Amino acid sequence: MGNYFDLTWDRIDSRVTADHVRHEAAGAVVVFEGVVRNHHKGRSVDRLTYEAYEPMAKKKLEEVGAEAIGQWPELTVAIVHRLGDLAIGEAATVVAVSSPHRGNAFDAARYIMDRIKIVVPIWKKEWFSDGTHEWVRPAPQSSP
Amino acid sequence: MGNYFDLTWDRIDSRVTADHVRHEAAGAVVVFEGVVRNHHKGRSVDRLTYEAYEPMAKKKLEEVGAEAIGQWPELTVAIVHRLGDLAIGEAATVVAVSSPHRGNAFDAARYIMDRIKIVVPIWKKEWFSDGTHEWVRPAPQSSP
Amino acid sequence: MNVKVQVRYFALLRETTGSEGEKYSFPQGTTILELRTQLGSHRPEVMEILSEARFAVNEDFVDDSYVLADGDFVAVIPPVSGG
Amino acid sequence: MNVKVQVRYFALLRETTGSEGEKYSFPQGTTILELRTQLGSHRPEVMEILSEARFAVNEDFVDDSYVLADGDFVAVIPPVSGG
Repeated sequence: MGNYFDLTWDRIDSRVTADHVRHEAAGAVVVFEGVVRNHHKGRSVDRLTYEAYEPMAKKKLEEVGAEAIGQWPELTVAIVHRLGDLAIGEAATVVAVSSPHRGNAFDAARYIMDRIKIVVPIWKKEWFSDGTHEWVRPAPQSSP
Repeated sequence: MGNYFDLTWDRIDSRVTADHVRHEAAGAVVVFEGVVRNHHKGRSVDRLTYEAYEPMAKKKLEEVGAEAIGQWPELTVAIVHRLGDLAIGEAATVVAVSSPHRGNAFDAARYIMDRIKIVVPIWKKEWFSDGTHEWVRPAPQSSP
Repeated sequence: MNVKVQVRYFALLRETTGSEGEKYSFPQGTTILELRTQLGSHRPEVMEILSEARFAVNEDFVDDSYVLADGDFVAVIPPVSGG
Repeated sequence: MNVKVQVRYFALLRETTGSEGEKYSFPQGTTILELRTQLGSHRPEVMEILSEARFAVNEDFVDDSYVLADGDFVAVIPPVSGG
């Protein structure tokens, strides 16, 4: 139990991620799952591949967690990011936070996701149903 | 799969609740768990008892879900509320929402929790470690 | 002619009254505001709870101007604390 | 005396260059800005990607004024899309 940060090539079990942040003083647990969806900007998607600069990505996940705890000291944080090939419906990211109260838990989970998308060196390739593929160029409004 | 609303006297399995909202177009899943914590306003808490006006509580959970879907039409919503005696660490409420994008999923989960605490006829009794007990009189800033 | 209603108590109100609820008979045209006052004069110990409570008829909140109909199921809803 | 650095490519940049990275030797005092320009002139096909990329040295982002040190591990970070 406690803060936890990991990159994994295996399927993420969000229950295991959430269990890291549970403790007796935590009245609120918020779990966010970023899941591979079957469409992006109107195009049909078959699967995704995630690539990371692994040691830096791990370090940045830890830093994002530390930033959140700096803002909300009562927070406990677990972040797991998947790498490799993912099918539709599989989780790419799971963020779990606990806090005595729900407002901070929601704020922190959202903050963490926003920061992950800026500072963690992980890239996503989309494999479209029409046979083409493309590394995603992020636009602020386009992400799950 | 789809929208789901329930009251239960058994332990809530948040994974089962979340599974109701998963589908292939959902890129974001947010799960909120309101968990019995071991303290309230500085007092040590041993356990809680939840009582509901059951038919109305069920109906109001459904209405809160419908309100959220009215605001965010791409949403799928599952809400389960526990009744009876709960130990520390057990979930009293689980709200799971999915959406193509994460912003709406966070907004909706928070909206749903805020509304539940206003319109759903469920009451909570706290059993304190000093042997006393008390029906909770809600204050906006006091809830998990 | 009178209207007969079933009044239901929950939580703190159930414990304070020692009752799950009561059947009442009121003159036609009685409103929730009048019911609120009557219940309070009948049971002074719950006056304060009643003043903070909302009322629901047949599973929907109603305001003080609601006129009771025969057969209504009236739930007294003290401030809720679920979630 | 020159500084030797290891430059590492990822994702789109790795695929476009067909390379995981390269070793370079630069005059002492070379900045990230100069490295960015040199890589672009060496590989015109990635000029646009480089213009949008950030650079990290030894696992931390650095800005264009950073002066390369001997042994630096320089990662070119195109806009990220994790999460």
